[in-house]
Formats: sequence, C-alpha cells, structure tokens
Amino acid sequence: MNLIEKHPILEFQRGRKVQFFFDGQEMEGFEGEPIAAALHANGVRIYRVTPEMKRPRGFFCAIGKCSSCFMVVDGVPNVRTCVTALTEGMRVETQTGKGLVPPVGA
Amino acid sequence: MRETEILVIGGGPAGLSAALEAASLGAEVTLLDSDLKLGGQLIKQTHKFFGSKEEHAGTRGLLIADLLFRELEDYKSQGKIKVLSNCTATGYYKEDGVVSYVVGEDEYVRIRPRKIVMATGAQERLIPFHNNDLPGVYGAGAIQTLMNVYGVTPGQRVLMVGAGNIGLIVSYQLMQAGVEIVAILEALSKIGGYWVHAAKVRRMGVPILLNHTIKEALGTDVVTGAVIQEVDSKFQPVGDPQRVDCDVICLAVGLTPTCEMLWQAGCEMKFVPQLCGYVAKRDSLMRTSHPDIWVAGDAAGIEEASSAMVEGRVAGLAAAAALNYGTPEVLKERSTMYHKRLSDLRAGEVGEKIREGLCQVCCECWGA
Amino acid sequence: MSWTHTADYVVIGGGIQGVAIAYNLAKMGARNVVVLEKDTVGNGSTGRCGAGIRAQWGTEMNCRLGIASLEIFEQLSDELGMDVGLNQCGYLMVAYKDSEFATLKHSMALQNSMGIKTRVVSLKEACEICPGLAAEDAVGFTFHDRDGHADPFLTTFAYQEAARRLGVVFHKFTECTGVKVEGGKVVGVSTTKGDIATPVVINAAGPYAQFIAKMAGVELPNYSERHEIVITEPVEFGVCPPMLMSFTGNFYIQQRPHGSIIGGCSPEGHPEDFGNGHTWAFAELMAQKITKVLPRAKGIRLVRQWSGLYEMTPDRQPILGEADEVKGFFLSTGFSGHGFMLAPETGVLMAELILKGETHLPIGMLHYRRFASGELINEPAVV
Amino acid sequence: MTDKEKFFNSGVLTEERPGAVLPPQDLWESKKNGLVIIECPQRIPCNPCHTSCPTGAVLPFDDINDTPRIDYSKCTGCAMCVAKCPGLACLVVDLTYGGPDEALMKLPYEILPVPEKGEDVACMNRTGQEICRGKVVNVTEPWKDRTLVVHVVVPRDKVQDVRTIKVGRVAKKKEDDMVICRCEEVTLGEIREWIHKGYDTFDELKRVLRVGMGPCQGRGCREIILREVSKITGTPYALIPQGTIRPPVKPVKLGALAKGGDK
Repeated sequence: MNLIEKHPILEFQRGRKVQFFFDGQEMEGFEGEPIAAALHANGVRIYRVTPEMKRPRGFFCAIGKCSSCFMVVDGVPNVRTCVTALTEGMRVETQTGKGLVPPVGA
Repeated sequence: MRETEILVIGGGPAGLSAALEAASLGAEVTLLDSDLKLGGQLIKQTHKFFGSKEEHAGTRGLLIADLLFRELEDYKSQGKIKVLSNCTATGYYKEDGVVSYVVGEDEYVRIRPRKIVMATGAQERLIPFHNNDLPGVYGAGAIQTLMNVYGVTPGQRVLMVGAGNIGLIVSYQLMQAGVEIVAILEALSKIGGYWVHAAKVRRMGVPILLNHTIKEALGTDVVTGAVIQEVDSKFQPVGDPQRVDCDVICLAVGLTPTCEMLWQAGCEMKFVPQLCGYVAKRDSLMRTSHPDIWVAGDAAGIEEASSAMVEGRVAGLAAAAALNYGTPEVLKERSTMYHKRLSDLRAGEVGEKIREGLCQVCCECWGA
Repeated sequence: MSWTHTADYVVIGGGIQGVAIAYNLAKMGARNVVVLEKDTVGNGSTGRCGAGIRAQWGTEMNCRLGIASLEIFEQLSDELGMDVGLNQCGYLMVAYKDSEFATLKHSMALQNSMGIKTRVVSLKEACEICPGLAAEDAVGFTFHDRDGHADPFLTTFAYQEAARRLGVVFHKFTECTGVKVEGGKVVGVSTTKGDIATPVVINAAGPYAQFIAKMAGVELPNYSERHEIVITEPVEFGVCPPMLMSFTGNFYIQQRPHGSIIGGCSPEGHPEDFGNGHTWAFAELMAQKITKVLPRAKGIRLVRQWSGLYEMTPDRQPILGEADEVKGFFLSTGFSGHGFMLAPETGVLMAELILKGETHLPIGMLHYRRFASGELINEPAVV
Repeated sequence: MTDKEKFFNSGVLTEERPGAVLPPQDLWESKKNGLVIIECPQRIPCNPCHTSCPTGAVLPFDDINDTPRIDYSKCTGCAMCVAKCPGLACLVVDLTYGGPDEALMKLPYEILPVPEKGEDVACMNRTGQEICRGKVVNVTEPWKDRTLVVHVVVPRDKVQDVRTIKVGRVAKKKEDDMVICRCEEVTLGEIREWIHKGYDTFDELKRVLRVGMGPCQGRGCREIILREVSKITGTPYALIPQGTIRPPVKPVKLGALAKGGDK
C-alpha cells in the first residue's frame, strides 16, 4: 500500500476501511476517499485506455475536469474517479474506449 | 428557483474570506465549493505562510484553513452562510443571471443570486512533451491532493518540472511524505519561487537544474523515466539529452486563472501575462465590468494565498455594500485597511510582477 | 493575404451555401471567385446546425432538393477529397398524434412516387432500429434508411479546401458593408477590408441575408430565429443510431458516429434575435425530451450547449434566384433551418443559374416573387 | 559539419549533385508518361540503369564507377530502370497525369504488405516522415523478379519530396506525435498541419480537429494550441480569439438535468 503512515506535520483522518473490487480483484480502501486515491494506494495507475490511440491514462487533474480517470463504476462508464467517493463493495473497472451505456433496467 | 443574496463560487482562501466578510456585515451568503472538502489549496499546504500577523503569518496553510472554518461555524449556525460542498457551478446564464450547479453528479440545481463573487481559483498549465499523457505525469495540485489530503504517495521517485513556488513547495512536501525527488528542472536561468523555499530543498541534496527542460516521458504503460535537456536562453538545446529514472513526473509549470464563467457572463477580459492569463478587468473593490459580479483570489490573477484572502475580504465587503449592508464609515475603514494590507503584501521584489500586471486591469471605478 | 480588388464573382457568406456555390462555380469553370466571411468559415448557422440530411419532406420541391442533395452527399467525400463524416443511419420519424401520422403517410406517398423509399415501421421494428427507444405513446413511425447526417464543419471545410484548389479566394474576418448598384446592375461590394469591383454578387449570408439584400435595394421577408442545441460526452455508438425526429414531440435527437448525442427542438414563441446565447431552460427541456425517448441516456453527460440562427421565410422554403430589381445580384437564402442538408444540390443549381442562366431542376417557384404573388409552398415537415 | 552534410552523410539527399539531378522543367511538364529521376550521387561500380534502358536515355558509362547521366529527350518514363536498379535509386515522375494538382509517381517497392490498386497509402520523404497521402493506381512487376513498381498519385507539389510509400499510417516525427488535446487525442502534428493550412483560430481548429470539444472543454490544450498559432502565424497571443466558452463548465448528467433545477 502506498499510504503515508507517518508524516512530520499531518495526521490523516481516514474513513472506515472498506472492500472494493478493481477488475474483479478485491482491494481495500477508505470510505469517502476518491476512488482514484484508493486505487493509487493499491498501486493501480492505469485507469482507462483511450478510444483512438489506445493509450493508457491515469490519475491527472484530481478535480474532475479532465477525462483521464474515466472508469466503469458499478457498470456506469465515464465516471470521474478522482472526485467520486469510494463506497463498500464498489465494482471498479478499467474503461476501454468511450464507454458502453448499459441498457435500461440493467 | 433558489435565491440568495450573495453567491460565492469557490471555497478556497479567497472565497472563504469573501463569504465571511459579507456575512460579517449581515448579508446572507451561499458558498459553493466543488471539492469534497472545503478550503481549496489551503488544506494542502503544510508550510508556514509569509506575510504579517493579519494574514496569519507563520501559520501553516492548513491551520489557517482551520481558523477560517472556525469563523465560518458561527455564521453557519446563525444561518448567515450556507455552505454547499461537493457542488460544482456548471454555468452562468447571462439572460437572467442564473447560476447552475451540480451536487455530486446526480443532482442539478439552479440558483439566482443578487450578487456573485467568483473565487474559482486557478487551473494548472500543461506543457507539451512526448508521452505527456502517460500515467505518472501528474499536475502538482493533483499530487498535493493525493498526498496531503488523502495520505497516498504518488510514487517513489519524482522528477519535478518547474522551480516556481509550487514546484519548490511540492518538492518539499513530497520529501516530507518520504518520497525521493530526483531533480527539479527549471527552463529559465533563475528559480521563479522564493529563494528560501529553494534553499530548503537544495540543502537536503535535491538538485535544481536550471536551464533544463523535459523532452520526453519514458515508459510504455506508466512512467519509468524521463529524458531531460539542457537549453540556452532561447530554449534551444545545448549538449546531449540525458535520461533519468523516475516513476512520477510532476508538472509545476504554472497556473492560469479559472475564468470560464466570467467569459460566460460577458465580463470584459484582458490577457495579462504577469497575472498568468486572461483576467477580468476590475475596480479597486474587485467589481468586474458586470455590475453584479466580483472577482477575488487566483481567478483574478495568480498570486499568493495571503493576498487572495485579503482580496476575498474586499470583494465580500463590496458585494455586501452593494446590497446596502454596512455603514459608509465601516466600509471606508475596512477598505482602507484591506488596501493597505494588499499593498504591503505586494510591495517587495517578488510583488513587482503583480504590480505591473494589476496596473493593466484595475480601473478606478465602473461609475457606479 | 493580399486584397482582391476585382473579381468575377463575389459570394457573401462562408457558410455551407457560400462554400458550395463557390466550389460549384469554380468546378464549372468560373475564375476569380471570392468568398467573404465576416467571422471564420462555418462559424454561422452552418457550424451550429443539427446536421441532419433527409429526403423525407412534405413538398415536391423539398423532396427533389432533398434526394438530389443526398445523392451528392453519398459521393461528396470522394469528390472533395476530404471526409465529410456522412453517416446514413436513417431518419426515424415519430408521430404522437393521428393527424401527424396521417401527414407523414401523405408525405410518404409523395416521396415514394419520386423514388424515395420511405416506409411505415411498427413500434417493434422502430425499437430494432433504435434499441432502447421508449415510444409506446407514439401512434406510428416512418423510416428512410438513406437519410442520415454529416459533419457540418468537415463538409464546409472540405468544400473550402476543394474550392481553394480550384483557385477560389476566401477572406475571413471580412464583413460586407455595402453592395454597389449602378443602372440596375451590381458593380461591386464594400467590405471592412476594402472594396471589390464585381459584376456578380451572390447573397448567401444566411440569417443576415435580408440586410445584405437591403444594401442592394432588395426587400426580403426573411427573419431570424434562435434555436438551441445540446450535445453530450461521447459514448460507444448504439444509443441512438438513427435520427429520431418528431413534429408534435418537437425534437430531433441523434448520436454522431463519434459517440456524442446531439439534440434540438423548436423554441417556443420563436425568439427573433441575432444573439447566440444559451439558456438553462433549454438544457433542461432537451434533457427531458432525450431521457423520455431514450431512458438509457440518463447517465450520459451533457458537455456543451449553444445556439444558432434559422434564417426563416414565411413559407419555410428557400429563396433561390436572381433579383428582379438588380441584375447580377443572386440570392441563396432563407433555408429555414435546412440549408446544410440542401446545400450540395442548391450549390449546383445556383452555379448553373449564374453561369448558364438555366438549371437542371426548375427553381422558378423558389424566387422571392412568390411572396408578392401569394404562391407560397407551405412545408409541413419542419421542426 | 553543416546540417546538410550531416543529413547527406546519413543517406539523405539535400540538394542536386552529380548523379542526382532533376529533369528540365519545360520538358518535364509536357512529357506524357513522365521522366526518370535518379538519386545516385556516390561513385559506385554499377550500371544496370543504363543496360536496362530500352531507349538509351540513361547514357553509357565511361567508367562503371561514374554516376548516371540522362538524356532526357530520350526518356519515355517506362520505369524499366526503376524496377532494375539494385539501389532502388530510380523513380519516374509524370507531371502530365491527372488534374493540375496531381502527379503520378512510379516507385520501386519490395516490402510487405504490397499495396493494392485503389489503396490510400502513406507517402514518405527522404527521412521517412509521412508528408502526404497518395492513391495507388497500378502495381506492376516489369522484370518478373519480385521488384514491384507502384504507380501512386500524389499532390503535385510533393513530387520533389515523396520518395517511398507505406501501407497504413506512419508515425509522425516525435515532436509532432505529442498528444495535445488529451480528451480527443489530437497531436501537435495534426494541429500544426491545420494551422499551416490557414485554420489559425481556436474555433476553426476545434471544428476541424475536435480539440477542446471533449469533457475538459479545452482546459488543458487551449493555451498550448493558441501559443502554437501565435508561433506559426506571428500573431501576438493576446490578439488570437480565444473561442467561445459555453456551459456547462463541468459535464452534467442528462438524468439530473431532466429533473430540472428548481429545488
């Protein structure tokens, strides 16, 4: 885990520990932190693959205003994971391409 | 439709100060902030601020935020300030002066304010180099968020691009988080930030390579290194490019004011290089050419958090005054005091650029 | 760019009409063709349009223009040497009222008689054409599979580039400020960059055409209407393959091959203005319309909204022809929101009229004389 | 060492030299079927260009090490030398072919995949950069020895530079390959190409390349692109139109919007 355990100045008030899934793999994070931060803490740096050039993309702007960290979260594509809070049991998947919109009722 | 007397957009140092000032005069304020946590960049600053006692000099940025939050609590409990976190303003509609915003992603709301203070802060600049979209190339602000708000290290070995204050401060913060700084690159022949910030990292052995720029990020899936290049005063390459190993490339090549909604409102804008981009023309009380809109902080031109807080006070004061809050005596007294503080903060060598920039966009008054 | 002091043909307006006319003039052998654009090419109505292309029309004239244009669109990328982004995914017309369905079927009979293979489709088939369509409240649908859309920017630029190769000169940021007429004939134009002596001026100024006409002493009944559009972030293709259109439902919605969904509708009360503003009310209204017919689009995000001007005529049919009062002053205006889809054909017709004095399709009835004589051609199929 | 010398020493022809000359312009423009160009500026012991020439246009060698000389009045553009030359140094350019902006090039080719008739191919210059697209109109094998001659139609102003083709796309030179618009994946090379064509405002570039149309609305790329416009056109940055900035500043879900903003 890439977590800062000791810091000379800061003390981190982290949320409750929760389980989530990245591409089917079980991981641990803190409730309420951005999904992207939880993934980074788990060493995951590639969040999507771009539609045209098939380039890997990851964390970038951290304020939900670029398109770098779009992922499929609980089936929904184009979720800005840098500003979306992690919740228990979330299914987070690498997004390839522009994102498939789930059919109604799915 | 929701209504409010004063809508402050942005809950960083400028916006918080504007909201507090306006509320102190009795105005009813709504403070909108896009982040999950209020405070803007302040809450990521572990270093102590410069300035004087009034700007909480010698206090760490994040603790200054705490002071402002404490002040805020009183007004919140009195119902004078309503704080909307995790709410991003999405547009300004000129025809009826309505601002739209989203709460998270799933709720959309409209609000019609009588007056607006735009304290939308800054956005990071990017520079072109090969592979600059590879995971591991991060903005300095993003790294601060990851590291100082959520306690996650961005990587093990960081190459910092840019030796302005942000580059220097974030390098230091990275070291505090136990991360190695491979080098700090600066394309110019002199660091852009405060000398003492540079000395802090130099003395811990971090090389600051002047006249150096990044040419390429290396790696197929994620950053594994970088190619750097020495350049002359015209940014032309000198000698052979060099390879460095790193897993993060941090871009701290400058900020530019966030002013989309000022454009949408039709405010008169001007490109001022010293203020780092397009900024709204304003009067001495921070009112733009739009009679109901004020600006403050980095959105009005890139500067320090300390002056952003004072500018926020000025804008909050003026917006409240426009709604007839406060007596002329109080307004006069406070604005004189804030102007004095601003000119002190901008008086030094480092403030010269700011002073030159402000000359180009400040007009006496819009005739109101 | 050096200034052109004299020209054989001056086209006013760098929208789709202007570029298509200029290109066709040059293609048919005309030289010294100049296009004046007050902003940048494609910045006006063309670049702001919904970009649909259809042959499903309610009058014979529009059907002829529509199908002829469609045929040109089908080979336009090859002809112009640049991709124009044509996507023939069909127009699925949705009728919510019996009277509307009756009109659609009436138009369909007209279309079929002219070789346009529009057909009635069932709700089931409509849902196969557009998976996820929620239109249980509709009474009927018609579909023409050759209809579709193209990229208005790329099409305009493709015309511009092809015209340039044939010698056409484009002046951007150059506004026409006067049309000089002597002895009942055009002799030149004045612009913000200088004057040009020319015996032929083509008014293709879109929503500003009536002002240009006035400069030449010609009164047009045209007026401008602001229409707004929204577009979403791109998602994988398949959410709305055909152009969904309804007159009583008042919408058109389509997904571009790039993945964004674009939607528009007619404004209420026809705001006549020349602003290009945007309103929150429209964004909300259009979001309601899109999510009602395409519920699965609820999670797709709107990324931009804008508006453009429809250049309206009283009967919503274009004005094509040479002015009676002023020789050498030609008009290609008043497309009432359909200029993009008709331009490939009207560009050819106008070039023929200007160079040969006659056209392969008779367009006499589109002359503005019709407004004085009362011979209007009312088009029912308009959103 | 000058740049020209550096290039030349690495196999890139930088100017006319003995053994590498262009045909006389008048004759070139009128000669149907084209004229040969040989780019063989080094003295090497080799003469098949002469021996394979059916009309005697490639003149006899006094010394087999001489560089080739051509009597252009005799050249018929038959391309037999093109298919024979061991150095693939011969090519034919027919300026009379097609429209006023087109020309036909007959190029030797020995690489897979073999282009097909009608195929759109990348045309590369002497340093291997793709400089334009070409259309293959014929592929022949004159000596039945597997050396093909590809007839490709190229923009006429590119005949001095195009020296080979490749099926598919060639990666542009590194700098041009930088991704500038991250959302729509547009490279610096594409942006420069359109600025050079006169599309020098942000709005025009947005319309032709989609830069700034993605979810970030140009936050990351606008400034870089406008600086590039400024650099290429010489217009001061502050005078270049910024383009219109429209709502929403941040993308909003249709479902959220549809519920309306009255809360």
